[in-house]
Amino acid sequence: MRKCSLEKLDSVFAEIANSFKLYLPVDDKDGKAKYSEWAEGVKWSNALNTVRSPKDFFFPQTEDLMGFKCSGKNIEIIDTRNESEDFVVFGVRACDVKSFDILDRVFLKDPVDSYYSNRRDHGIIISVACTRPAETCFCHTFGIDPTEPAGDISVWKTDSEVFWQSNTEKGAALLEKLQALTEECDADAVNDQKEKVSAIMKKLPLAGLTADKFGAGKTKELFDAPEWDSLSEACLGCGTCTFICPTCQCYDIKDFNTGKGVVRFRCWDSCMYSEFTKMSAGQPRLTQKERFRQRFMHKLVYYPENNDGLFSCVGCGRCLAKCPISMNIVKVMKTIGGKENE
Amino acid sequence: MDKNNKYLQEEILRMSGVNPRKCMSCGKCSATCPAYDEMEYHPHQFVSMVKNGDIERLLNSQSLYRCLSCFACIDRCPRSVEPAKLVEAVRLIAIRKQGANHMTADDVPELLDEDIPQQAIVSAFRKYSK
Amino acid sequence: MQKITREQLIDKAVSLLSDGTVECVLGWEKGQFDYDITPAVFNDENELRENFVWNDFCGANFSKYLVSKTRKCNGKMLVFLKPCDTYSFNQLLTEHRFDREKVYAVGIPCEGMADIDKIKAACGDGIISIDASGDKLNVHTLYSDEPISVSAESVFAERCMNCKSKKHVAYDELLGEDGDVIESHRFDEVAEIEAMTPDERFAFWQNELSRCIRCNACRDACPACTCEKCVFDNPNSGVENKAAANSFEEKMFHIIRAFHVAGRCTDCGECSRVCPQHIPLHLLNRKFIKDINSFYGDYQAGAEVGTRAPLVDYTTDDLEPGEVFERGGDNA
Amino acid sequence: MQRIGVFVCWCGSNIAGTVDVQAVSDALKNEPGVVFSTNYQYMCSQAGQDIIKQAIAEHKLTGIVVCSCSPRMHEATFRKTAAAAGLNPYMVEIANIREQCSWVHKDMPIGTEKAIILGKAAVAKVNLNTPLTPGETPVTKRALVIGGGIAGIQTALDIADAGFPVDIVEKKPTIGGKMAQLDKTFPTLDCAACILTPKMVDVAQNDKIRIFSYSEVTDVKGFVGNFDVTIKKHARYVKEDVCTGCGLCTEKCPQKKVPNEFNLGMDNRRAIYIPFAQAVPKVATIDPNYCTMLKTGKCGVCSKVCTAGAIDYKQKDEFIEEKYGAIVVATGYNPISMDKFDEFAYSQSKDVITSLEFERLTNAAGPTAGKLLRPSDGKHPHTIVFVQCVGSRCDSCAQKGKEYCSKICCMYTAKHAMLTRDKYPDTDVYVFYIDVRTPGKNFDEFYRRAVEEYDVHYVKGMVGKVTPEGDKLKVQASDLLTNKQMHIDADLVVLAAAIEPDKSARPLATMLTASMDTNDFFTEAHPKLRPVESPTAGVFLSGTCQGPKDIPETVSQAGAAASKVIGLLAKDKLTGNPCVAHSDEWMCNGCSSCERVCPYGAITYEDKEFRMPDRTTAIRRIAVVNPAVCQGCGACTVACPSGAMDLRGFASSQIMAEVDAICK
Amino acid sequence: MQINEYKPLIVAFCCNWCSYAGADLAGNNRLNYPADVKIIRVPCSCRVNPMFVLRAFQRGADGVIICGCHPGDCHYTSGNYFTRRRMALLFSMLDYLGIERERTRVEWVSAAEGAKFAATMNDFTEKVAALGENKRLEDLRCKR
Repeated sequence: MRKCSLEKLDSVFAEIANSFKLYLPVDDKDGKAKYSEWAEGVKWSNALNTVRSPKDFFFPQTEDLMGFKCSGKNIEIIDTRNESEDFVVFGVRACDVKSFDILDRVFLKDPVDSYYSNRRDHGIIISVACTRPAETCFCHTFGIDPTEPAGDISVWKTDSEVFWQSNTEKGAALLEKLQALTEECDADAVNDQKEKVSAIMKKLPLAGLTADKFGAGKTKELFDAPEWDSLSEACLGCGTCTFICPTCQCYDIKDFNTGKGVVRFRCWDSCMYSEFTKMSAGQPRLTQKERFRQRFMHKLVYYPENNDGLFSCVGCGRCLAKCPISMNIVKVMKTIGGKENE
Repeated sequence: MDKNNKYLQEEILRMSGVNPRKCMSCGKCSATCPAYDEMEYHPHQFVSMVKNGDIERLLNSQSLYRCLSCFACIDRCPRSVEPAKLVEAVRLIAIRKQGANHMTADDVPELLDEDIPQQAIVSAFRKYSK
Repeated sequence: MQKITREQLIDKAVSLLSDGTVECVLGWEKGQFDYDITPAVFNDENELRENFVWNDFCGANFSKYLVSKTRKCNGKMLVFLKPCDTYSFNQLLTEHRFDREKVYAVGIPCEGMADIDKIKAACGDGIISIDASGDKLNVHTLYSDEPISVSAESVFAERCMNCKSKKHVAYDELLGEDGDVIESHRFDEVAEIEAMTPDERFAFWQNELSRCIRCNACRDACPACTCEKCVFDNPNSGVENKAAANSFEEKMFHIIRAFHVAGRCTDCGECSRVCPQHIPLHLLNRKFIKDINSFYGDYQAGAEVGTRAPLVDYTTDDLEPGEVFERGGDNA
Repeated sequence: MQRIGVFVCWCGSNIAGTVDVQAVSDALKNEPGVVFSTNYQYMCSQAGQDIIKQAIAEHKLTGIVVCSCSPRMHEATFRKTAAAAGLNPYMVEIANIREQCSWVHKDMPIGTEKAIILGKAAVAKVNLNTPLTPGETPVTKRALVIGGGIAGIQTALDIADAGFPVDIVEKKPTIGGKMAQLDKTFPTLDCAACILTPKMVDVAQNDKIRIFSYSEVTDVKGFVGNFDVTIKKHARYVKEDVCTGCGLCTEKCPQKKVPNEFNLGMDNRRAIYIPFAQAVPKVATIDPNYCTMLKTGKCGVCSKVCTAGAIDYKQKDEFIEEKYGAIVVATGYNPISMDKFDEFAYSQSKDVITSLEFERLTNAAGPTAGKLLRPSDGKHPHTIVFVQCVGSRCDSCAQKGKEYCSKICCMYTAKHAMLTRDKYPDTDVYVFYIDVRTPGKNFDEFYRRAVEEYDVHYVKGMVGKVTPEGDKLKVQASDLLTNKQMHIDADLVVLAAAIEPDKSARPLATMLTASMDTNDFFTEAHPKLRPVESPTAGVFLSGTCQGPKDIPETVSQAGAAASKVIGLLAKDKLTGNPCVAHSDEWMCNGCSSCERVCPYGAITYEDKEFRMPDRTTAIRRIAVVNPAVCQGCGACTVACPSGAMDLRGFASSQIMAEVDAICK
Repeated sequence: MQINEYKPLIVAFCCNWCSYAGADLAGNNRLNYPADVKIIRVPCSCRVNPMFVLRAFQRGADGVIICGCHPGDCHYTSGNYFTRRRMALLFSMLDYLGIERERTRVEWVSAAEGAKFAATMNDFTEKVAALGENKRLEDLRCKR
């Protein structure tokens, strides 16, 4: 483990930015954190987390896949790929780091999504441990320890110092470059912090939330639960939850005719949308209830079924904060999962 | 139309805001004019002379000062041409010509008699007192 | 703190349910925390007593739900309407979007709703509970031993700070006292933007709109956006788009959305409330309202049922499109 | 995918002079959907059209683009060509490369480039064209004529003559209109009554014609071929079918002091009256404003004297609903009020009269039994001054009269002057004029006769003021030719008052959704080529409701309107313009926005049951466009927020495709 | 005159009855205007959806002009009155968003006003050319 003083952090960023594009959470003019590229003078946000998740770095909201051009009756294919730049994302919380695992299992499974995998290969993740979890946090429900974030490098920030520990070769190589700006140290301060935060975690309103009722093999039990009706009653069918969710990975591929050619691009899609996966025969899920159920069943049952029991929610709490009608996965888990969850 | 007349015409049109081309030569202005018999050129001729740029002749005519400014022609004109405003403007041109007034304010009292309408006296002083 | 109490509302709902006037109640359901309240349909007294809430976080405008809910409901549905909700209610009626006969509307006074983001900005994260006393909100958080007290007014949602009316323009029955239409300063911010140079305006909106993630929350929450199928969802419309592909798409979406609700928007502020990216979308709608007022005379959508919206109306001497800049004050 | 043929016209050198037509046809060959492209000297010629027909057959074309002159010129031609070759005529699009390209650009490369782009836009549009078939609606074979003056009478007679039933709605108790009030008619001087009343009798006796007199149209719904009209028949308190028109009641009625409107108030009639001897229907009418019985319940004289028992004091207004295929507006005119012309002392002296009043004064059936006597003292006038253009040809700023020329005044004034001089050679007759306008057959000859044979003093100039003094009228006028101001002591002054459309026209136009000009004259569908049709299909114009005109002109227009109506009623079905709006019922919100912008009332709403995506059924309010009424402006398509409303032939997708093609 | 002046792309929506005929008349009278102007025929100016205007900008237009019958002369009685309101609001909004106001225009051109049509197009093209390329309502994908 290495450390540097808080004052030196900017020099560290500068050093990283020498070799990579460096992104980190920065406050915008409304005080909301969002990932922005670091440059001299750009300050790391104090916010617990960003409004949007960092999945954009690997799975951007829209991404051109290819282009083609028709001249006369011939079609010429144009390579539009641009995902080969090395970059570093700093300040990723434990929950969001975990989300990359969940996305990996989708995109890196055969057939590998080369756009995603290229970006993964070129990206280095520097995670940061949480110190002030919010009432909406429930990462522990999915076995995530916010004080032990994964990633290529894990970082702990105390009042005066920043502690660095590499977890992967990529991480180690980067830390190597920061040799001059950091010094070797023990983990005492970090352990102190972990203890304190763990104590807070126990006091969180959602501390008792478990996913025991969910997981692989629960489809039959939960699919026809009567509660879906009332839960989905108020859902507006917007895509807020989906688009801020770090693990939602659905997309649509569309062709855009520019007049000069065609750009084939993909963009995020939401299972909450009435047009989602519309086929010539229509949509498979006709009502908002079905679409609503799909989203939560996927996160809590279908995905674990296909991925060794791993839930496709990381408890980041974004949807709790942002749903226009305040319906969210926690309410679903508590209602469908029965009283003992409360 | 010579240059001076052209210039005067433009000035008159600008000052009066009248468009003499709207005139359809019905003669109602002249028909209604109480000072008709005093005039060498009558209201409808005023309009057509301004329209044709025949300004110098107008300026030199006593008719200019026979108009009582009663505005009957303005009221009656079916085309809203407003001949009295033209008369007014031509008078102003005369006034603005330094020393070109055909008389001064001092000349007015002499000319007064009982038949002259009050309006004409007021009008005369307005013109010649400055 | 709201003047009318939760118990009063529940009692009213229970009595209307028991005398058979209504079949069900559209109301607010308590959430995990004190502030995450969900609109819900209540069918009996037990449900109401257990889960119905009424507090400073009941901001959601229910009017829009009436379009879909009344189609499903056989009898009458009770809906509680805050003053601003009643304007949307009327506008929807004007557009024949639901059957008035199927609704029993109870007007309830509103003292202004709180914006949880403002509270979080003032008190920090980790909010465990919020209780109201007088005009203060006491916020209990994980990170302070004592509750943090903030004045309710200081954490009002933007639309409540610029409340345009405390008057109910539609109801079957009114609980508490009716208020008045308020001289608000809601157009000040629009005027500020108008006063910028075109370059500043462009930069301002570029910054705001570029944050749009096209989640459609603004549209889906908007009581004027009740189209059976939105043009942006319709592949045949030529403007369909699922995600913000580039800065043009965002502008297209927001201009057209604002245009489609122009003259119909009651300025209820739901769009800005629900935007996860805090884009001040109400400033687009208010621009149209301000323009309509100054070009064609004051018009408040939803003030009455059956009025002709300005965009489906005209006079023969309306101002020309080229004149709008003179009328709107030339600031360029 | 369409199979599109492109045909580039040279138009001799008109296009080929500035546009490389070969380059255009070559370039368009590569556009999506295009399977054939050629160019030819004159595409509109028979040979050119044959090329198109042949290509349609040979290449199995599903759509064609003709790059040629304006579609306003030859779109119809090429549509016919396509139809002749078995292609739906609406699969034709024109790229306007002449008026909007070769004629406005000088440079060959620039012109060629633009022509290609315009061609591409047309190709892009045709790719999205769909074959359109005009809708058909049945035609109700009955016509309605609103107004029973000479215009309405002639129209009705002509329509009835062709075998179609016609109803005339007249708001007065009798038909006949203004012409019935006239004495003689210019330029032949035959007596108006002698030529009008036989026609009125024809109307009364024609079994195809029904007269709703003392009636008004209160509501019009529907559209061309299918109008639903509500007619309000005012209570006349006399049973029409019982009254024999003997006129006894009108002699016995004790209420004698009712101003007689037929004589313009120059004498009185009774409270029960028949407007004039030849009235049709010849039925008495009780004036409820003056009838003592109706006002106080006491009197009943008419009822007592009526041997037929036709009087019915309890009669109520009656509403009749009838269907019509066509409506003719013949609402006529009135002289304008003289209130704003104080200078002529109309309100101060009874001896200042309007020309229509003069007609009554000289009419044998008028208040003076045809003797020209001064209204004030019944004396014979010696000096008579006629003033023309009173209220006509006024500037709009003056806000006194009308901007237009009333057209008939010059001629009737000449007639009045001539007749006066003829009958009373001892009179001095002056006519003050601004211009004398006599374009018409035998019109100028007539006017010259007044001057030359009858020694009428025509004075070029206007009367400035008229001042009553004793029993004389002091007339001050100008004689512009001698450049003198004239002062005449007249006995009678006759004002040729401007004429204006009847006041009932404006509300009627609203009911009919027919357009009017600023003067409240009905506008024609086209001022030159469709002068007797209103822009609203199925509504036709007859007489002075369309603009000032004299009797022969009115009669010929009436006949023309009738022939248009006959042409319409002769059809069993109407084929409409297929380029109309249509609403996608799944997307429609039923919000009424479209209805509110539709100028034709073509959109109605219905509640329809739908099986919703969530498998429930719901009753939804949806818009329905009546294709027979829709004219295809497209206002509704933009008013519709959900995009449910679209326009055939100019679909949003087609216009956007054109935009895209142009902006490539 | 400037040399190497920017050649803008102008989309002109013209109503079939007045303005399109006015454009034809300009042609009949051989009144020149820049070839940068491309006309799209619509039945009435009220057929022009704000979406079409934005679409044109998206696809690379530098200016959009809508021409219709003079108010009061609409072939369909009232179409252009609606156009007038719609476009007044739309243009005001575009201006509010910082988009150059000279890029949009509504002009009433009757079937008899061929000269006005040509003059309008000359003037509009000149003004738009002075602004240069449309950057503020562009869709970069369409520029490739």
